[in-house]
Amino acid sequence: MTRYVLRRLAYGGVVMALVTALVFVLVRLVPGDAVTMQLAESGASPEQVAALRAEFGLDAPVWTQLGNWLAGVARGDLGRSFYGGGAPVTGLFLERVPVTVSLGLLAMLFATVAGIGLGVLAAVTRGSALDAAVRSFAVAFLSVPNFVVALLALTACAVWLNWSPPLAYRPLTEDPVNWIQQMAIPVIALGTAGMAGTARMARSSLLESLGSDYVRTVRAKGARERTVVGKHAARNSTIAVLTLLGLELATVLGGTVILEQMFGIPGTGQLIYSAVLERDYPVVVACTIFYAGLFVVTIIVIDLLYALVDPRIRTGRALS
Amino acid sequence: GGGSDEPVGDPRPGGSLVWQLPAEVSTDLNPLESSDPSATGLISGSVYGKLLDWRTGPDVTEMELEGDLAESWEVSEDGLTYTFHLRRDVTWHDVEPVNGRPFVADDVVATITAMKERGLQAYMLEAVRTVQAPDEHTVVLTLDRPFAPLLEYVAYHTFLMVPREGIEGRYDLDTVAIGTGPFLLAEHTPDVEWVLRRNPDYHVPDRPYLDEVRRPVINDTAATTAALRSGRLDVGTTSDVTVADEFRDGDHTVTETPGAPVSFYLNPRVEPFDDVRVRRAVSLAIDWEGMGETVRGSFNLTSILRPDVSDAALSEDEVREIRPFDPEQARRLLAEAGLPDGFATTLLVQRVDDEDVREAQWMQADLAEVGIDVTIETVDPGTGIERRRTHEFAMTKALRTVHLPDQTWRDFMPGYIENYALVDDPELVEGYARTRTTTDDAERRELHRAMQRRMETEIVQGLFPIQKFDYTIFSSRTRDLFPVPIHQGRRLADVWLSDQPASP
Amino acid sequence: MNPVLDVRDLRVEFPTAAGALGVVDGVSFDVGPGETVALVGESGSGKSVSSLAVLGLLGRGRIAGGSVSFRGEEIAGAGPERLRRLRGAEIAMVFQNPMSALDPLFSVGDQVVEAIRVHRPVGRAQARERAVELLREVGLPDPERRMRSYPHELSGGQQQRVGVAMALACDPELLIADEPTTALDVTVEAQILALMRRLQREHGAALLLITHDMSVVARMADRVVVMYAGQVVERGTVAEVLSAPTHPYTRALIGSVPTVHTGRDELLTVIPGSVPNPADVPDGCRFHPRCPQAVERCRTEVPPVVRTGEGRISRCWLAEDAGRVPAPTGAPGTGAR
Amino acid sequence: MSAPATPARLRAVPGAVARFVRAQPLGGIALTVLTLFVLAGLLAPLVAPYDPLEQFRRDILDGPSARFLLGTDDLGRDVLSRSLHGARTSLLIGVVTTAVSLVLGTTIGVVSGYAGRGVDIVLQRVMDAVQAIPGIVLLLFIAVILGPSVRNTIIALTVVITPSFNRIARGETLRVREERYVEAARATGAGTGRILARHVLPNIVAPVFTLASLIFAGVVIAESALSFLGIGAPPPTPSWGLMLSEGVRYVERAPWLIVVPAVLLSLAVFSLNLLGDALRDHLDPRLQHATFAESRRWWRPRPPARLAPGLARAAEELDATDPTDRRPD
Amino acid sequence: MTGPALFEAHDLVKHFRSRRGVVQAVNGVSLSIPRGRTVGLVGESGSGKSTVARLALRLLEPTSGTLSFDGADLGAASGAALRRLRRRMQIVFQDPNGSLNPRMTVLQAVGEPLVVHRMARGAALADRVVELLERVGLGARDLNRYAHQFSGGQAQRIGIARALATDPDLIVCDEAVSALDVSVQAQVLNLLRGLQAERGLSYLFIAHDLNVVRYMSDEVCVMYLGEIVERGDGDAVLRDPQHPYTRMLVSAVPDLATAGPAQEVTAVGEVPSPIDPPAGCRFHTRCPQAEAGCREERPALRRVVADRDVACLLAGGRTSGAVRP
Ligand SMILES: Nc1ncnc2c1ncn2[C@@H]1O[C@H](COP(=O)(O)OP(=O)(O)OP(=O)(O)O)[C@@H](O)[C@H]1O
Ligand SMILES: Nc1ncnc2c1ncn2[C@@H]1O[C@H](COP(=O)(O)OP(=O)(O)OP(=O)(O)O)[C@@H](O)[C@H]1O
Ligand SMILES: [Mg+2]
Ligand SMILES: [Mg+2]
Ligand code: NI
Repeated sequence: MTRYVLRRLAYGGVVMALVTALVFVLVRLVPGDAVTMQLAESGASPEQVAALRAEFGLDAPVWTQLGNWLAGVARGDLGRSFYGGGAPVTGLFLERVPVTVSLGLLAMLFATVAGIGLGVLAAVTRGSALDAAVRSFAVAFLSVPNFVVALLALTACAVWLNWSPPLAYRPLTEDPVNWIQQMAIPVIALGTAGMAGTARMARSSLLESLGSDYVRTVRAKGARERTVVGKHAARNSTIAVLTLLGLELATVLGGTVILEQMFGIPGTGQLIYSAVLERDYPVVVACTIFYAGLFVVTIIVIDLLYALVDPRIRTGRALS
Repeated sequence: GGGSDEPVGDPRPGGSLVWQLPAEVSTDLNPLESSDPSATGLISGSVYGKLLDWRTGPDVTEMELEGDLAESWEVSEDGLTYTFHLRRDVTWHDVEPVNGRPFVADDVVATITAMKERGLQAYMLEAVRTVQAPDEHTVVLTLDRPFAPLLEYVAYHTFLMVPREGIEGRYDLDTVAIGTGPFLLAEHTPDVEWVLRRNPDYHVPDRPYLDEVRRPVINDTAATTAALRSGRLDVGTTSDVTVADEFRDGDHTVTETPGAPVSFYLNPRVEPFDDVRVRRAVSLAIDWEGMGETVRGSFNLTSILRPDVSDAALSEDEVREIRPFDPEQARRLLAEAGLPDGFATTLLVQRVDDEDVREAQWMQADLAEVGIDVTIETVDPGTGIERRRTHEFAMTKALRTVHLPDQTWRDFMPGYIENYALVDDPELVEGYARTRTTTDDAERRELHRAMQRRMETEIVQGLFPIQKFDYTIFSSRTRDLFPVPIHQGRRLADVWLSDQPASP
Repeated sequence: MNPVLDVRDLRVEFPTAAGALGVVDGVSFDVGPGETVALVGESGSGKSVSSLAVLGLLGRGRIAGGSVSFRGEEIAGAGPERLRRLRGAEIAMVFQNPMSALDPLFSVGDQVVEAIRVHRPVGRAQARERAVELLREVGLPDPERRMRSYPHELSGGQQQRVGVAMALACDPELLIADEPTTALDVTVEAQILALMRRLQREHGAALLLITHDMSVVARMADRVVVMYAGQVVERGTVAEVLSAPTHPYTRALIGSVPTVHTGRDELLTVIPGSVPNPADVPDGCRFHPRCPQAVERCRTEVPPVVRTGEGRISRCWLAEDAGRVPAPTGAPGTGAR
Repeated sequence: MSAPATPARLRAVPGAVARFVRAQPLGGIALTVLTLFVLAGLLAPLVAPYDPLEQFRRDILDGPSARFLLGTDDLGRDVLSRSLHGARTSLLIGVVTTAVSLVLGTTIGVVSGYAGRGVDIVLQRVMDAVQAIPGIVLLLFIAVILGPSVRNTIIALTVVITPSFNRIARGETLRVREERYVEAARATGAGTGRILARHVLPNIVAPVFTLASLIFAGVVIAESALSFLGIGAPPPTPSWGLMLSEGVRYVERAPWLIVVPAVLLSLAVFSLNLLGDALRDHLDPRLQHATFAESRRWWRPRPPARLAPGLARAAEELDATDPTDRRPD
Repeated sequence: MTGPALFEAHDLVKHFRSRRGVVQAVNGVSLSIPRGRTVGLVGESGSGKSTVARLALRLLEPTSGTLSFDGADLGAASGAALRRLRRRMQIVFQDPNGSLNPRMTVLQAVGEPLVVHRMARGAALADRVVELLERVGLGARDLNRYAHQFSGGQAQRIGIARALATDPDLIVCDEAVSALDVSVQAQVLNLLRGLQAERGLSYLFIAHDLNVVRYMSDEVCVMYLGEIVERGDGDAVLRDPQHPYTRMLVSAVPDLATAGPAQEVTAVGEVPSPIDPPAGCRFHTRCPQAEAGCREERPALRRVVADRDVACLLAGGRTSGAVRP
């Protein structure tokens, strides 16, 4: 197991390196740079433009820039933003990581809890109207983009309830009520698609394990239906659901980009979005690497969770 | 003015105004370096003071200069000496390291010198040779040559007075704002909110009324609308007329403010726009007024100059006369130019709001009528600016945030970065030079008008065909927040909140 | 002596798109206390379905007729709670494929403990003790350590021992073993069968053993019930059925396995064709299309169940007409040729 | 799939469709709906009442009426006509993106999974890297670099989606290559190419197709997110995504602007899901001809489409049977 | 044993690397299959039978050892030479449905070897497939059906037809009948024997059922943990097993003739792991007769009586008293 984790980590490192190179080059292929943006329509003279470009080191060839950047990384310095007076990227972005992580986690949690609940409901009432309702509901939510869900929820609350989320984000630690109000709609909007997917997956995998031989054995022991479904069938469906969650994470992370933007949540999603538009290269690179790292780590964590759930993986015997 | 039309009581002090900031300040706050509209929107006038300002108020219709930090000013006969008499009761904000010391002529000298040497304002001070302070409260600018637009520039919202300490780098101008304005910059959570707090030592007695101005960063229309509805927001802006219309009959007041002109450039290096007849045909083929009505709701039909800022702007009728919506004429011109069947081309659209794209579609449909087959290419501002600067476009449309006539004409002078349309017209250059040196208002106005006509008929490479309006939506408790064409934060000192409580 | 289990004229149906599908049709047999009855037949003949019907574990299927009485109590239509109380406690089951019959995610100990605690109001620790004891009883080496093992860490034989231990957890009166050794090696099979026999002796349970293997029957059972296509075709004591089968199907089944005695040049008895699809059973005798002795009557008329001796029946026209039945010839395995 | 498309095969298509519809009535309904959409897209110029770009400048944001059955939009264009033409753009983006990334991803996945070792490790790291960058960011990059156009939208989405197909195809290949019939084919002397084409590919298509139906839906949705960010198909090309993102702000004033594309999108996605399930069942000959004797366990709920690449990967990493044992001949 | 051997394997060794260590699946197995004869291989699960089968066909690369087929060096053949040899040796697997590609019709499946070896195409291919099908008791009407549409016995016959397609000299039957119902098993066994009589095929016949192996084979090899522990004429091995393991196997085979719970079984213990096999005689952990020497010395396969090789220190002459209790 340890060797396995080490190997995954090594692969993760390779992936991160590839991502870095890819993003570093990609971001420079985007037309315009921070200088264009900052001195846009300002009446600046060409000399002023050139001077700023030199200050940012943008006049050097890409490979030199990459080299310089890597040298910085080696010193634990992810560079400085081109904006806001050159704040160090590391700090800029560490402030925001918890926000996005909590948003993502909450959305995943919502997707999982609600999704599994609905899935189980549908599975145990298979064939009933409730089952059909859950399934159509799931498809409906799978086909509505998250920003539409968010906008509709926002508008509905404002028009009918005269309520809107607080304008200024305050961390959970500072103002929990404010935080919950602020996160509610984005979390729901981010989580609905995942919830729908999870419900479908939970339903089908639960039905599968309910039809399996070992569940029949448990029934033959005289166990109550509660034990059969809640203990054996549920645990056996976990793997499938876990896998789905892993896939959903990517979607949720992507979703944070739009939703943080909409709801003024100061997370990395908002940061990267504006950084791309403002050509703030150091921030773009750092954020992308963060996202990629999160992805890589999640994949590893999910693999470890599999092992936690499934002793066959834990003890190193493959599944058939 | 702002607020509702019912009779209101007397202004009362106190309260916290929540006013949307449509975009986070992305660059630094340094008044010498930053042209970021959100940064100036935040600090200009409210935190930093200027020597001169424009008058605001319920009855103001004309652009009229008044003193801010300068009590009065004089211009010598020959137009080569400008003398400003500073107020004596002004102190800097009580913030380290300036600590509320009095504002003096030396600060002005330091600021203007730095602006001329390294500020983005350098072009405004082209003609200024020396800046001197004969005494604590007098500043004298000596010019090489007469420079007519100088006073307007001095009142412009980027012409902010900075304490000498700041100029000399004794604190960080990028992040700390120490000014003379009615408010102090109190708090900032990046991408979330800026908070301005009442400056207790403000030189105007009993001002400002407000204890606090909160500027939450909200760039999404739906979020703004929802917040206005729920009362979390007192003031919000939108360029979307449908959104504004939804607030017209409720607890809110909507004011319409002339905003940035739509800019439209034709690249004479790209065929067939090398032919002025083709360019002219394009400008005549588009129903600009229809576009303004449909897409913007309220708008001004304009030529190059902004009617809200300059009396030299052509009137709507004049514009209609020289640039009628005349597809027939356009077709004729195309035929003359050897393109009776039209041609295909592209329109690069810089997208900030949906309106930008809707306008493009409108233009596309109109051009299609005369046989010009347009492909729209929408791009983000970064790409848009870069491609305009490098002249990689055939036609392009964006918004141009300039105000003053002098500033506007720079865009069409050879050698400037913003001369996207590659205008190179000796007569225009000549006219421009004359507008700067002539001190006679009437003569200058005529020059401007002639130049606009020339742009519309002879050159036709850059047009500012309409001026969009922005809509400001106020909650009913917001009082005396008067609309202004150019950003003037100082007016916040007069704003007050009625006791009608804001919703939670 | 009253039988522990008495199945009379059992019929089982499964719902399908094309309507109810009868897969077990009029099956009767009984199991006496301490007795071993074997249910044999080819794949798909309805052995498992018959036995699952006893426990009410048919899933979507249902008992469409007949009775199942356990110690005189009718349980064919019993409610879910009654059945649940019977399962494991009174009637326990060992399944064919031990790997898939054990939940892969729970340790062997947990699963045995569960079997105990479902019916016995004992504490966790006590249940564990009992579980270890059970595992020791079924001959699992090092039971304390094995409690913590997961199914995949055990060999097939060990897994099946766990299955047996779970089934014995509450000292059931009737043990149903559905092909408990088909997935196992001969040596392991022999061990498991010996184990079941010993435990049955010690616990005095009745055993209903399902198998497709006549030689397992020979080794284990007192009486045998031969099934074909959802029906019982022959029933009797092992000695009688194996040495003198009265139904051609039984005879063919016996003759088709090579034994120690089968000469290498002999050809095996072949039953041509395959078991019919339950949706499409032949008219008349269900075996007639494959029967070497089929006559015209077999094709059209359903044969009656004929008593051919004390506790013996056969479902064959030829058996009915006993006079004309050619006396079964030779030792088993010498087959038709 | 793998057989050459001879005319005879083409002629067999209607028959195959008929068989499919008979075997999978729900799939048939879904297929009908999708066919209607495709027809609507293809025949839009003929059936649409108006030119989708024509601006009825007096009838801006009009509600549904006899003249404009589904109302007009903010430039006075007929929503019905735009929806019909929008089907064309959306389906085009959906079909082409799905098809191209399916082919690319499956090829990479199959090659990677079958070849194993270095090839696998390298290819998978590259795929991981592409997947590790959040889709929306990658889309943002590509769209900003290439500029918005239908073609570039397709390119961007293809890059983002290819790893998903790779993943599932690889997982399936790892499973299939251990199947008995593959070994049997090797034993008869079949070469790698033949094994991949005749044995591996046909046996991984079902889950790949199921994924494709989900992806297709995802693509249509993603296109709307791109439009929302202003980097999707450029106006005025009507697409459902664009209509949705443009219509959102009129949700109170002109709800039809969002209802119409949303309903069409949901209908398409729903049908695609149904079609995917049905296709999976249908393409599996085991289920296709299921009868009692042939598939005795037909009543078992089928396992969900093998959406467990992570698991498959974990299992395979842990298993680590020595690939040198297998002779690639 | 007549004539030169068609297939010969000498001292085959196959070790698999796995996470938990090296699996010694096959450890020095030598085999020789004469033309037209059947060699049977029995042993418990995991004893290495299938691995031997795969090695024999070069579906796996042996860790060491040599292989020859009809005089050619099979072990060294590669590319076209290997393909030519493969044409003459085929395999039939245990799981009849699993070894047929579910997406292929019978025509495609049975025709595949012919296509691969370019032996027929088009109409000729169909004709040849029909001919093969008829030989195994199926017919032309089955050509366009899929594997799963057949019962286990029929599917296995399709597998055999495929194996026969290239007219091979050797067919390896790896548990070819183990998954089938007894009645069907008999059909297939008879078919295999008929084909052998007709075409002079050689079989390597693998099964775990001693009776079946004996019935089918001229010579029986008994495997235990990757090694052959006893070899000899089938009847003789079964009637008079020499190796204690064979004896255990024989005693475990139930006999129809002796009804009732009479037989006592001597089978004990579990098969040790091939990753960490016992030192000395691999069977000593389960052997009722094991002596101290068995724990250390690894017995080689040696002739103990006529036509009988046994790998047991105690077998035959040496301490014959102990061998037969
Ligand atoms: N849930 C079900 N739905 C429909 N048909 C079923 C169901 N369960 C079993 N059958 C059918 O009932 C028949 C008898 O099945 P059963 O499992 O009892 O056979 P068996 O004798 O136990 O065979 P095997 O030796 O293979 O276990 C088969 O044809 C099978 O297809
Ligand atoms: N690819 C492989 N990697 C690792 N170990 C393997 C591999 N193939 C077989 N083994 C191991 O080699 C040993 C012999 O396996 P083999 O399949 O040859 O046995 P067998 O006698 O055919 O058993 P069965 O009767 O179960 O088919 C077993 O322990 C098995 O786990
Ligand atoms: Mg069964
Ligand atoms: Mg094997
Ligand atoms: Ni068996």
